[in-house]
Amino acid sequence: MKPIPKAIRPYGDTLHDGKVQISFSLPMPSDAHGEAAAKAVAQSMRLVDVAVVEQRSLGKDYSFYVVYGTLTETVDPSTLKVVDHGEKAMRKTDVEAFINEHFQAPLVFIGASTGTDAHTVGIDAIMNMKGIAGHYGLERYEGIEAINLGSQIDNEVLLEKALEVNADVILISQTVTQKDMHIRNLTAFVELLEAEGVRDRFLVIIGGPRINHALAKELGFDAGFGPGKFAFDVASFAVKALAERGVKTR
Amino acid sequence: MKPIPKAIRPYGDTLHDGKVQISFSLPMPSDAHGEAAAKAVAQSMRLVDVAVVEQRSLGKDYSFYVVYGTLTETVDPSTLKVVDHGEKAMRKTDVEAFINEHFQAPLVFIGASTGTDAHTVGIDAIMNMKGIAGHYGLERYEGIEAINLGSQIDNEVLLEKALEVNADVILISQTVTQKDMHIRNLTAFVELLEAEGVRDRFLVIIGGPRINHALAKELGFDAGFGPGKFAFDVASFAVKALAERGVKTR
Amino acid sequence: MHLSLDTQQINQCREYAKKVVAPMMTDLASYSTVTVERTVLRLLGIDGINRFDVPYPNVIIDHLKATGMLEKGAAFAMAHALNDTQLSPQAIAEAVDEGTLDLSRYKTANQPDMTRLLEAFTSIKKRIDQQTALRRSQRQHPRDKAVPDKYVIVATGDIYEDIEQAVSAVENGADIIAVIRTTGQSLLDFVPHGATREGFGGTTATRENFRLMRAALDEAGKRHGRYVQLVNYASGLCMPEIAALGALERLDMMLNDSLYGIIFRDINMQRTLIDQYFSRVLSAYADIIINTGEDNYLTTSDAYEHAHTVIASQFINEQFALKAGMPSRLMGLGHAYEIDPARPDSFILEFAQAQLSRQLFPNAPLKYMPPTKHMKGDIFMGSVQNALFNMVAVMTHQDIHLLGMMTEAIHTPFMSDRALALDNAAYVARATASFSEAFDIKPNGPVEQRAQHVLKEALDLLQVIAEEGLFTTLEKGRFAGIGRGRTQGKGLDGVFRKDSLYTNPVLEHLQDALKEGLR
Amino acid sequence: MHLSLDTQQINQCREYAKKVVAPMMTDLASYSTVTVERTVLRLLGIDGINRFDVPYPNVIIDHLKATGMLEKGAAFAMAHALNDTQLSPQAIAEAVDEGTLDLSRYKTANQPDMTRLLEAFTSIKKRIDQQTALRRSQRQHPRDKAVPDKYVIVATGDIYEDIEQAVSAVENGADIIAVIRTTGQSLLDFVPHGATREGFGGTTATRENFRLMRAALDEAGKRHGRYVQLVNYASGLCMPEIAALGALERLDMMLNDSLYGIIFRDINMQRTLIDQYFSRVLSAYADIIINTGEDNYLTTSDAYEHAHTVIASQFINEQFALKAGMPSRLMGLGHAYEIDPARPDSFILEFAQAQLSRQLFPNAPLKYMPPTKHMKGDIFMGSVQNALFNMVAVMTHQDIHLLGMMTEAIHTPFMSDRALALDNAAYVARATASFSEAFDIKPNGPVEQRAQHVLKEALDLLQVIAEEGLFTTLEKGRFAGIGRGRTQGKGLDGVFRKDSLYTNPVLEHLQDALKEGLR
Ligand code: B12
Ligand code: B12
Ligand SMILES: Cc1ncc(COP(=O)(O)O)c(C=O)c1O
Ligand SMILES: Cc1ncc(COP(=O)(O)O)c(C=O)c1O
Repeated sequence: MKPIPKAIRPYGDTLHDGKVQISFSLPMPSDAHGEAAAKAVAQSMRLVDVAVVEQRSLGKDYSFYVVYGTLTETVDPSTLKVVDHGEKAMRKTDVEAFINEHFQAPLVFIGASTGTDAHTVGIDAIMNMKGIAGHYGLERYEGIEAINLGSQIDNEVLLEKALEVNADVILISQTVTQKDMHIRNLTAFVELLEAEGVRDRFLVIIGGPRINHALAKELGFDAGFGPGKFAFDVASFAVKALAERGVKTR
Repeated sequence: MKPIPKAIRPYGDTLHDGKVQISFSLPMPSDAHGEAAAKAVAQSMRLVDVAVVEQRSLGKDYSFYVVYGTLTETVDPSTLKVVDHGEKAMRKTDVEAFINEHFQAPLVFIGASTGTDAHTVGIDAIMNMKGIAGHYGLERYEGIEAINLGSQIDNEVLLEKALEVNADVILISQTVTQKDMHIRNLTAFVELLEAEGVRDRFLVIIGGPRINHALAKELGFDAGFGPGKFAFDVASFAVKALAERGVKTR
Repeated sequence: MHLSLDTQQINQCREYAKKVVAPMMTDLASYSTVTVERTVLRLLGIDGINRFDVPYPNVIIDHLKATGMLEKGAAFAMAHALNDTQLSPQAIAEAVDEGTLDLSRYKTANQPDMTRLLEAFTSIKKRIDQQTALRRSQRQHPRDKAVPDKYVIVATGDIYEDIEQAVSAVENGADIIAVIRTTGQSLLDFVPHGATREGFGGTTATRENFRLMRAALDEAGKRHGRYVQLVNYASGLCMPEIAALGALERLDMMLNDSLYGIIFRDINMQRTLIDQYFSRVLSAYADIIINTGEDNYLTTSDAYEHAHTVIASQFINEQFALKAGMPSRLMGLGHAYEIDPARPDSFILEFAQAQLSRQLFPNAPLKYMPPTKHMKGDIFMGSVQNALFNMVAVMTHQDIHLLGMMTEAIHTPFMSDRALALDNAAYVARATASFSEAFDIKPNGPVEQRAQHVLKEALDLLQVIAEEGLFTTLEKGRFAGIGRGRTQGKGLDGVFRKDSLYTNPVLEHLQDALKEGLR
Repeated sequence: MHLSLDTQQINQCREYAKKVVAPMMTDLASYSTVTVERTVLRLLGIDGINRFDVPYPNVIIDHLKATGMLEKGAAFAMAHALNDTQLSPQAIAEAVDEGTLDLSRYKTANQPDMTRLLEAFTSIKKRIDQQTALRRSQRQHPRDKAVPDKYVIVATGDIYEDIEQAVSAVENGADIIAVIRTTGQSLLDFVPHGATREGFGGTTATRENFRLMRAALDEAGKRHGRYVQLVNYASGLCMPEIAALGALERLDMMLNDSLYGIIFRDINMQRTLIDQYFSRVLSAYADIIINTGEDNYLTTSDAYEHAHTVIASQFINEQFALKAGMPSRLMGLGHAYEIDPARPDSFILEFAQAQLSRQLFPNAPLKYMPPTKHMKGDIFMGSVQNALFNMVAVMTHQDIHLLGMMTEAIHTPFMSDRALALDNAAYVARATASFSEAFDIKPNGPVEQRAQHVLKEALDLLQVIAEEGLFTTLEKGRFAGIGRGRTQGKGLDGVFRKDSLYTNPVLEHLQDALKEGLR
């Protein structure tokens, strides 16, 4: 792998040529005026050499544009704060060995898709036997007791159950993100934990298509996992964090 | 049609929500670091609520991103200079009637795809009998003599021929635009005309996939036509301009 | 193009499906639900909300419940009140709300005279009949068209934005507009009121929203010389109420499938099956096409392994619809192109499945759903997945063609997403127009073998269900792998056993009309 | 899957094509060209440029021209010089350049002894033979693969960027990389030298660029466990020279089609047909697949109306190749999915055309070009057009599958465009793998009727061409509607009639080797 330069730009076919593709609609008819507005929009995005390569009507009051242009800004990757989960994830067998070595009792993970969110495929992928894409879910992990409450679970109910089963880890899935639904719902859960004075009793991990670790940390959770993450990623992170905290350790 | 507001933003599903789609590659591997850089690139484009919805490897040193975000800038369409060809174009029969009414001799249009450019379909679409998309070319216009030199015609040769046939209008097509080839070649033609002191002898009109009227004016031509423009657009513009200039008028 | 299928197996499938459905109908016949009763009230003309935003139908039902009257049915109480007070149904509702009228105090005991009640109903029914006649005169039935109807959704959460989006879609070629409902509405035990502007992932289904969208589509359709169909959801805890509102406001299709609600919304199975019966009677009466939700199974389970569960469920849904007096032409049975694009021959397999559905339900306007689960943020590849789906939709003559959005994995559709999807579908339909005249399915080739295999598996599953009963099947999670308990789930508290005095002349009237073929 | 076609018509097509080509060969046999002679020099080992950047082969030819020696051929002069001076060919070239050697002054008159010349040639030929053997041991021939080879272009103008782009393409699944040439190179009467970084719309074809890319692809291929094929252009005014450089630097395919040069580059027809013969002999010897350019006709003419011109031209190109000793397995005959997407049944029509080509040339590795002309700035719709093209490519088993770029109408491909195109093709190939086992072409259906119609039209056209002669055909603009005069166009001044002493033992050697089946 080549070293990453200090100042990079998007790449089309020549290093740092800054080539970017954009598309958007405007609340204007599709005509020369619309094209000029599209160009102005692209320029406001710090593009030069703007080419409106396609413009089409979306009906009498709206129009759509495909634009290519050259971004004049550079980004220095070395200055970026990259929030990730730390060391490489362990495989299932290693997680099991780790649990066996470090902990006394089985670790209890409780999970749900919360609020009005009825999407279960994501949380199931992490928790159920079957898992997804060839990666077994937590239910199949020796040393882990996985309780999946399913979907449309109110924050209050989730916390109640977590206390009831003496959970070590709470897993929350959020899929509907329109108008930042997920942020509101997740924030409410953190507030609930704090209001009840139990924030420190649990490792709380969130996941979903628009979740990443950085966002999770920002919202006050211990970790976040998005697309392409599997049970072993979550388990790996969780067992290490629990060991660090000394929860149920031998 | 609704009135166009003074300050508009791109439109996704709520007026002025500012939703924009972008995609680009970066000279970095596809990982959390790449994702952070992609986000930074999008932010440098004045986007907020940036979501990297897809990221993929293009090989060990490059990666590709699809990003959605919200543009914070607004554009005021009423302040934009919209350079267009003026009044609505006449139809073929009206152009012919106009010629018959205003001019003495047949008007001579000479055209070519110039420089190393070997693309003829565009200039043929404007000049040849057949035309394109159901619109006949200039050859079929009564009162117009259309001479199509074809492609790969040097600027010097084009001018020589134009003088030879006493052309009223010169038509130039440029298709290859990589590294601004077309700009260089077109600028050279204007310079040639000026060097020879014949700039005012001709109406000079350019066309091609990346040409529009605004660019043509900027480069010193009389008009420019891009995709979706046909012989009648060009003819219409040309005959009116010639009439205004009093060329060959009765 | 034709698959050779074993007709005996097909007949057996239908026989088993009948066996599945028949006992349900008798089991549930002695029950009614709060929303069924509220529907009766709506069909008498009761509408609007009180000052606490509670819809009057709910006000009355709550009152009946509180006064122990519910088990006799809303019609019983209303008929008495109409006879006793000489007020209009709406005035009665308002009086109840104000506490000036107690419906448990009525003059004569036993069954009341139904004349005034039926009068009230008839005047409402007239509107339904007018709407139905208007639709009949203007809409070409999807099953009669050469090319599938292009169906797109709007889901901004704001009815006024929805209208902008829908009108643009019409201008770009859409035949059908579905207004997706806001997240969570299906769990509300009342129908919200008025024009609304803040849904999540969809827009609240209200009568006013229906009306606004209907008017906008009528106008846009007129401008473009075609009738544009409107769709909403007769599902969730207010299934029959919404069916009624749809009939009144001339919706043309209604998502309507209890199995969906049970499995994906955790709605109690007894509740929703009772509700579904009334809904389907209503929709059958009003000539509204229903859309069933088998496609959803494959958003959870693997499309290849569970293909047969879709077929089995379609057979069951067909029987539920027939029981409600619905002709095949109104059965928009659902299925979907949800196959994993990583699977070899995904196109071939989905072609087989679509052609199988086509042949099994030749008169039903099939509802064909696009790839959703396996759509990723790669909007370019997404366009390609949608193109292959569009091909199968056109080649196998599906009728209700839900267009896939390239941004499926990202957001509810933007205006441009829809326009691009419409272009995609129109291009594919044009490009492959003569496919079925140009190609034959190879006898015993991969398409035919797959279709035969899926049919056989569906038959086996139907046999199992017929034996164990549908409730058990649902408990075992045979559809979509999600198990639901018979007495669990939302809305069971709204189910009640009918009193011996229970009466529902509205339902009876509709049933009779269907029987007489008055539809 | 099989089209029923009239074999007699097919045979007649071949007969007419033979009649078209045979007189060309005899007419042109008494001529040679400057680039043919420069090729001879290159095959003796002459390489490099002088201080004015003139390639030594050009230096010598200019010298021979100036001294009236050209008509005897380069071999004549070189053999004398080799015998007389005992210098190496390269040293001779340098001496000529410095003016210290005059090739028109040689010791013995008449035909020289060819031993030393053939020695020089043999040592160069050894490199070609080694490269050919290496390719044979590593490459699986496209015709032998189950799925078409995925072919993408790089065209940054900078060989080092091209390599980045090409390697990324390999990492994303490309089987074949073509380095597009810079605009205008085809009109240069010399081959530029060295690694180059500033082409327009493509990268200069130079030996060093070939070598750099070959090495990069070998390495990337090794990392990914497959042999990656490299393509360039043996076309334009240096056709045979580039064919020679390709053979030396192990290119695997070469665009090579005089008809293309005549029509689209205004290259003189006599010039390029002579050049083409030598090029094809060379490529046949070196086991290099040629790609012909019939696809280009449809970038100018309408694909529906002119479909038969492509077929007719393929038959002609087949004969030209056969005359040069080329087996079918090296004939990458070209065609394209250039149909207007607005046309109904575009997919069906293109399927017919592709299957027709497939059956007419069963052993030829067909080169199938994507939509280009009807691609617009709408990159989403573009992805869909490419998907339908990809389907036809896979379903009809084309071999050399040029991938369409969603940005075709915008720019030469970006790295990501190529990756997305590769995904598109791979997905489609996977999704439709069993298509030909799953479907039959309906006898007498739209596909078959169209194919039969096009074949008949091609036959009629070939008959006309056989009657009027190819030169007249080209003058009349029957291909792509572009007419070119017999004595017009670029490069005619590089054609000369051979002297009675003219000799070309290099060509003869290659011809003999081909005859003996040494390839
Ligand atoms: C399947 C599906 C459904 C199914 C759900 C079935 C079920 N049993 O879950 C059904 C059909 C029921 C459905 C309904 C609705 N859906 Co839906 N649905 C989808 C769909 C197609 C796929 C989602 C999915 O299953 N992905 C696969 C899983 C494996 O991916 P994942 O969730 O990202 O999970 C991975 C990671 O994120 C992570 N992860 C996820 N959760 C967790 C949790 C933890 C703790 C951890 C560590 C990791 C983790 O690990 C997983 C594996 O890598 C998406 C579109 C799409 N292609 O994404 C729309 C989508 C999510 N749905 C959407 C909407 C709007 C709805 C509805 C609200 C529509 C309506 N109004 O009726 C309804 C109602 C749902 C509700 N009340 O919440 C929108 C959301 C828009 C937005 N951005 O807000 C989407 C994006 C579609 C769209 N474009 O409109 N849906
Ligand atoms: C057809 C075609 C060819 C054909 C040309 C055949 C011919 N007889 O013209 C062939 C195969 C020969 C060819 C070759 C090459 N091509 Co080419 N080609 C195209 C293609 C597919 C279509 C162009 C076309 O015909 N469009 C249809 C016409 C009708 O549209 P139009 O030109 O825009 O014309 C309209 C308007 O612009 C206007 N107009 C045009 N001219 C004029 C003039 C006047 C006076 C007026 C008033 C109006 C007007 O009116 C027309 C009607 O509305 C494009 C890709 C694409 N889809 O656009 C690539 C494309 C233009 N080619 C390209 C390249 C790089 C080449 C080559 C250089 C490649 C190579 N290295 O070999 C060669 C060499 C050409 C050369 N020396 O110039 C690139 C250019 C990249 C860039 N942006 O610079 C493109 C974009 C493809 C790509 N993505 O790489 N090409
Ligand atoms: C059959 C059916 N009903 C209803 C819905 C919508 O769910 P809700 O009732 O929550 O709006 C869907 C979702 O796609 C469906 O397929
Ligand atoms: C057969 C053939 N030769 C050559 C070329 C390229 O042209 P040039 O020789 O100008 O590089 C093409 C272009 O696609 C072609 O199809």
